[in-house]
Amino acid sequence: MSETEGVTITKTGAPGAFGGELLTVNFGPHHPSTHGVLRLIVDLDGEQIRRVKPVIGYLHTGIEKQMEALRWQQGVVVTDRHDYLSPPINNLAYALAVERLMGVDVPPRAQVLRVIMSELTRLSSHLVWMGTSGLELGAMSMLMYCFRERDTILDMNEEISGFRMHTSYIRPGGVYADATPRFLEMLEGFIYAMPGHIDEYENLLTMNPIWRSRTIGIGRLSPDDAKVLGATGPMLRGSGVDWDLRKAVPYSGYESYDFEVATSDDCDCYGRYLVRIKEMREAVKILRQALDKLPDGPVNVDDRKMLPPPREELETSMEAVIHHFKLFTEGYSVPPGDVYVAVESGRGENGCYVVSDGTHKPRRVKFRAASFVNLQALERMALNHMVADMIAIIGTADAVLGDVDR
Amino acid sequence: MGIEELVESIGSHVLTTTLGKVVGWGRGNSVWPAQFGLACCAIEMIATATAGVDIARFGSEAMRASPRQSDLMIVSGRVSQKMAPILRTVYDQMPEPKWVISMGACASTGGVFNNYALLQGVDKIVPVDVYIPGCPPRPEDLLNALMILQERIKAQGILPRQ
Amino acid sequence: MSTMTLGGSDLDASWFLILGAILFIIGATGVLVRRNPLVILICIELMLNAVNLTLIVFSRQLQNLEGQLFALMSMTVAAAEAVVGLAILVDIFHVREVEDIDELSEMKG
Amino acid sequence: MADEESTGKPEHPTPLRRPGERVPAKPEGKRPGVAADVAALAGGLKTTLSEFFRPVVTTEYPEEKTTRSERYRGRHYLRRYDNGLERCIGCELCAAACPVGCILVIAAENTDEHRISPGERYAKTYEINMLRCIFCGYCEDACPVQAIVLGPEYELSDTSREKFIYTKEKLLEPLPPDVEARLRAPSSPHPGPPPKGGRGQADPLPDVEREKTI
Amino acid sequence: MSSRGPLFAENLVVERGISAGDAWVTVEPGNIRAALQSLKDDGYRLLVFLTCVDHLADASRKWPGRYELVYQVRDMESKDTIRVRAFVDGDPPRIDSVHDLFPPANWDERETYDLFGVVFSDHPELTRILMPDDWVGHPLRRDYPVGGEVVEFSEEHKIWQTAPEDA
Amino acid sequence: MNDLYNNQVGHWVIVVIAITALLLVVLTATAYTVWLERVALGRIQRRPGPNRVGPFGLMQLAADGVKLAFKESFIPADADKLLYLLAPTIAVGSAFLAWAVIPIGLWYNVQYWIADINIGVLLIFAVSSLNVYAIVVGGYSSNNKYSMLGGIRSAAQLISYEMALGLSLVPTFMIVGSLRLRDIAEYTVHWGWYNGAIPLIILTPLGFVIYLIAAVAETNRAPFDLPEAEQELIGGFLTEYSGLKFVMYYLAEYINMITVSALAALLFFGGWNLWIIPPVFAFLIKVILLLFLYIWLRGTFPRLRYDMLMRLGWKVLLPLAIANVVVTGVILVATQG
Amino acid sequence: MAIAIFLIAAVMAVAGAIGVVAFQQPIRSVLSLVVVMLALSILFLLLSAQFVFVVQIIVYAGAVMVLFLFVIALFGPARELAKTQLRFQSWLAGVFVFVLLVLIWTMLQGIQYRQPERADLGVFGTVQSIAVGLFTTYLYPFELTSILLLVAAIGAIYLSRKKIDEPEGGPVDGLRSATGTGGEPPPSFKT
Repeated sequence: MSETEGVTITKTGAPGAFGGELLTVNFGPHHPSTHGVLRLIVDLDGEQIRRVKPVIGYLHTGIEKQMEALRWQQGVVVTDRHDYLSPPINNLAYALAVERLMGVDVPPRAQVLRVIMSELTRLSSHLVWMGTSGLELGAMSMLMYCFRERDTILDMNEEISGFRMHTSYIRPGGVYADATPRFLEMLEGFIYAMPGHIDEYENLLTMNPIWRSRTIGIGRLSPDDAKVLGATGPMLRGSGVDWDLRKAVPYSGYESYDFEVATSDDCDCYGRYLVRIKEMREAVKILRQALDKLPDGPVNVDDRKMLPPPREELETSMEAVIHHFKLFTEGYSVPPGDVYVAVESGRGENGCYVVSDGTHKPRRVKFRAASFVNLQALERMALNHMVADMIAIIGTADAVLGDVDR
Repeated sequence: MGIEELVESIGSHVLTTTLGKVVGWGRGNSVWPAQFGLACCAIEMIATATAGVDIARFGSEAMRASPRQSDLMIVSGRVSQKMAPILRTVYDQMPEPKWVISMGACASTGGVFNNYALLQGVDKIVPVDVYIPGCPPRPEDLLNALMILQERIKAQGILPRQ
Repeated sequence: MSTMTLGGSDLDASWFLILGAILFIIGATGVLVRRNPLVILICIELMLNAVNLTLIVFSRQLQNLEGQLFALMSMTVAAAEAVVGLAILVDIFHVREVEDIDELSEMKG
Repeated sequence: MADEESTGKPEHPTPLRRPGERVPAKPEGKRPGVAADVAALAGGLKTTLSEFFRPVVTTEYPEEKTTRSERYRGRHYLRRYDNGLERCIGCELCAAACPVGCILVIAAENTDEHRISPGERYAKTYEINMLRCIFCGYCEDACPVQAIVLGPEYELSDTSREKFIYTKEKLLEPLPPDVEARLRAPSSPHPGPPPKGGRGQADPLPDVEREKTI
Repeated sequence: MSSRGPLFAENLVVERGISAGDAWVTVEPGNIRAALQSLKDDGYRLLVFLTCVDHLADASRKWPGRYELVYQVRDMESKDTIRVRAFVDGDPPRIDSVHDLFPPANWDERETYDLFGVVFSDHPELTRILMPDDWVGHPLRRDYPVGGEVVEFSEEHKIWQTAPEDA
Repeated sequence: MNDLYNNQVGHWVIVVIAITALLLVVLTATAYTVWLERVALGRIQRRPGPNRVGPFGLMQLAADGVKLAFKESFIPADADKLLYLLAPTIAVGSAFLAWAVIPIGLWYNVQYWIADINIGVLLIFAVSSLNVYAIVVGGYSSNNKYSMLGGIRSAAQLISYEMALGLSLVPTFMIVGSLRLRDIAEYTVHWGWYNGAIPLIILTPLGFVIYLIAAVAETNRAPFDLPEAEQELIGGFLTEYSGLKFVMYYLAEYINMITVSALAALLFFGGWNLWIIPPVFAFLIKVILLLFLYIWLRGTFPRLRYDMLMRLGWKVLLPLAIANVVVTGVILVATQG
Repeated sequence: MAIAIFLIAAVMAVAGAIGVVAFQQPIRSVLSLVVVMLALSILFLLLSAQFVFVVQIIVYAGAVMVLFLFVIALFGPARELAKTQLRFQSWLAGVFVFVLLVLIWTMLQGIQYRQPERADLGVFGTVQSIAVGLFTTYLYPFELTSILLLVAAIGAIYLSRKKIDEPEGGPVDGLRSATGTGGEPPPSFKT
């Protein structure tokens, strides 16, 4: 029957360990277990996986080509949409790259707002991960609880930027707009309530014997393997490697926050789960500090070549009007050169490699997608496990296919 | 008594009105979506099913994994050239009557990604009943579209779709 | 023809015996005619069932429980037979596809 | 093209398990006892049961709606001045700023007997393809006269593609009164970004349902 | 940038510099494996990414070749990163594969092949990864059109904002 | 036994009426069990569940039924058509058959049953074991690998847990000394000053726990819902079923759920005996609470993996059940001589 | 009433039995046999053998036949090839059937049954009476059957066991050669 549902099974003719033949099973690309539109070609020996070959590209959107067709400031809306679970972090990588090329520094208030948005995004990304992974392993209430808190975060996104998911909040030169008092109040309440919610998730999963037996020892990735395979983010930290770009190569003032890098020596799905739980707690901690230290001041660089003038100047100054027109018709141009900036997203190293040829459009923008690299480790992790474990393994790898395929 | 006689005796208007209303009511209030999440909108589609707005109130929480048991395909997200044939296959696998909601700018027109890789509008390969603009649309938007679709289904009754 | 009074009707043991015989014969025919080892096993089960029927009938006719007890034993034996027979077949099927029971007479795998 | 390069090599070079390597055994010694397991299961049940007795958080959508943020980027509106003249001067900045290209502006000259807008030119055609729009708000930022604004309305679904091409007549519909009032208020001239730098933009806080928001 | 390690001892470096704070070196395309091997021996064990830049009609400077291959490597102990560039030309452009030095390069090289048409010699499975197998052309080359469609409006018009004028 | 086959016409009339009534009652109860599940699951997740179709969403199931009835009836290509159509029928048939022997207390000392036979519980096991055919045959005949894998898995699961399920009840039978459900429900003790009915869960708590787990597995409910583990196997053996045939499977699942709940109420909670509450309500309350327990479990726990499920059945539940039998036997012999 | 029940069950049984032999697909044969068993179980109930009736369904229909079903589902629908049937075999079978039928008919003519032992039909065949029989008079054979079952179980497990006595790394290597993933892991892996 259906190719899509599933699944075509062919016999390879080779003998398996259980006396039967190896079967090549094709999961996806539209299959509930694959966390998006991922297709997997799996060689099975009985129920054991002998080889996994991910086939990607079913969500290839041409994002990098689209960036070349758009002007520098227009590109922000496209960066939102590749790793669609963490738009502000994508914005941040792009904004930092453009700012490095332009040689500008954003004001302190903008930096703190950027950190706040990054951490909120990390929380919402982990919440989506936990909800969907929980659902995939059958814990359906987790989805509801996690998305409930995610909705709160999205409400805050809407409050500060006007849109729920694709905020385009962090832009080269600063942020879209200052935080409203209501946003700060919502954030305050959120920081107060979130640890209790995390406790609730832990009540449901952390010590649950079913959850533990489905994740402990599953999808093991030794520290060496993780490093060799280029894994980053919770995949790497779940293997016990203490590596976090926020600590290693601090950006946006992360060096001034007091937080721990969550690692786990379990090296398996459970370890990655623990890392994410810990990261959520740390994110709340960072949010608390950021909110306390939020300085006053402007939220954008004072550079009329890069950002439009304030609206009230338009009525008075002819120069401002000219800048305004120029910026919105042809945009600003960035000095020639190339730069790579990496930030830590919920999935790992989310990098942005920008090449400018001095015009008002980028020559090349390459997004270094954490999911793309992490997904390559799937083969290593899934080997010799059972088919049913593949769900847990893909789930905890947390590959966002939009990020993989771009 | 054959079916023709039956229709004769109770009058064709009964079939098209009373029965039609009942069937339309049933179909309209029990729209089971197939999971066809593709990108950003898929996350908002999941959010629609969660406690925030709860699509279950409309009787549509049964997101069946198998297209055989679904009535509605919510194309949520960008449809790449590589995905398009698969989407069509899934659509073909759904039994009649079936409907399609094209959720979000990308599914409806390609949105910001006006380029080589994306299908510029899913209505090129499957007939779309309701379009939702937005990138991604709010969960309420999806419910609104579902309600528009429900009205359509109820009006359609037992008749085959046009 | 004395005692079988089932709800006052004149159904007697011969009816059951004839049914049992017919089932047994059909089963035996199956064993002879069919070539698929699995189906042959199934036919053997059919024959065993027919035998069980006669056991139960006589038990009722004679109002002696031993017939039922023996039927239970024979069911156990049938279950054991089926399990071992199937295990052997599965083992053979792993090596090759068997469509004809005569293929198994060759002493090679 | 790549075929000739790929012959004679192992098909997949990423590190696989070494030959003979099996699934690693589950780590020993970390297994909690049966009592702990039962306690964990009971804890989970207790959590869900306690949720059962708490009120639902759902917004009963068509009947009740949550309030939109002031910055919400929803349906577009073209504004008019109080005297009825259109604000739009046909400068096409919105169309130029739009990353999607979903705005079409064709300008025409104002004449004294046929005056549409205060400036020299006005938009003869102003169309937005709503289905392609991604609601990024760039048009609003770009407009020098605040003619185009993104309102708080979001229920825009419809049944055919043609209905999504919003013409000027449709876009010129009056804004929802509260938004219009806010835009006219001297303190907040613009629904988008407030003037840079100020923390205390004193906007009245709409009462939020605490239980839901937090 | 620390000019440490054998990379510089072996005189593989053609050119070096710093761009917006990032250290980079240029090597001959034939030496790419040797250069990356020596960097790896030196502790740069993580290949952050590998990609290609198409410098077709780029007036900002004189480029040695049309395709610039960029390898970003990182030392996770000292947190140093370094970017290795190699310029190649030709149709198809060719360079040696490094998938066995850095396993993550496997998919990266496939992606670069898919989108730029750069052929990596000795790559075990150089097939399209993102585009359908029967796709013609390499979309991220600058001479490949962005594609897409004219945005629908109620009347005909010729303005098409997102179409790039110079591809 | 003989009363079933006496030739009094009146008896048969009563039985036919009773069967019809029971069919209707069970069908309605099933529909509202589905409603209960959707609403209760919703409440566990802090959302209201269906509430827009009819008052409190009570008409939701009617809408679903109408819709599914008028859905295109689909038979996959190359499917074994006869078996494909037969399988859902087996499922519903075997599910309904179990209700032949389940007594319901209507009022004080007035019980209702179709067949009050001596081996009531065993008959329930017998017919529920036929459910395996519905699943395997459904999976096999769909000509889809998912369906078949789901079917085989599910059948193995059912067979494995049937053992534990059966053995978990043996202590109950030993204590009561009868397999007749009415006797078990009305089991009374004379302990000193106390004379009266006693829920057997007090006497065999372990038996109840094993029964509960095994029953959840037998009815293919979460967290043991592997046969239709959607995230792994699409819809298991149900993948290719649509329209009315799907309804039949769906119905069978919920009837089975009610059956095991009713059985648990009868076997472990004293059936219709509850303080001063009228029997029919007492019985209903017990069944509904047990159904809620099912939904609660589903809303809380992740799903087990297939091999863990088997291990739990064979290595934990079965030995425990046997030990329970032995211990009960020893205690009975010790106390009663 | 009893005659009606008997006739219905008998017709079901015979039809099922014919189905067992006549159907080409093994799975249909199995299901036909299940029909036979259910029909027979009804007859058992008619014959006051309640316990045997339940055991017939639980053990035979519910377990043994499911085993057959499993094997068939696992190994796919292997059809019989018509050519493998011997030509005179069915002919011989016909003769055999005829002879047997005649034999039984003649045997049943004027048969006299032994005088019954006058058991109490109220408790005849109940679980209790069967249990008394099994655990007193026939305890020895009962235990023997359990040993038989144990032996059968061990035998089945032995036959279908996982072949574990393979050289280390055997299956993985075997797989690699099959799917082309052969060879040593790349040098970079030896970290």
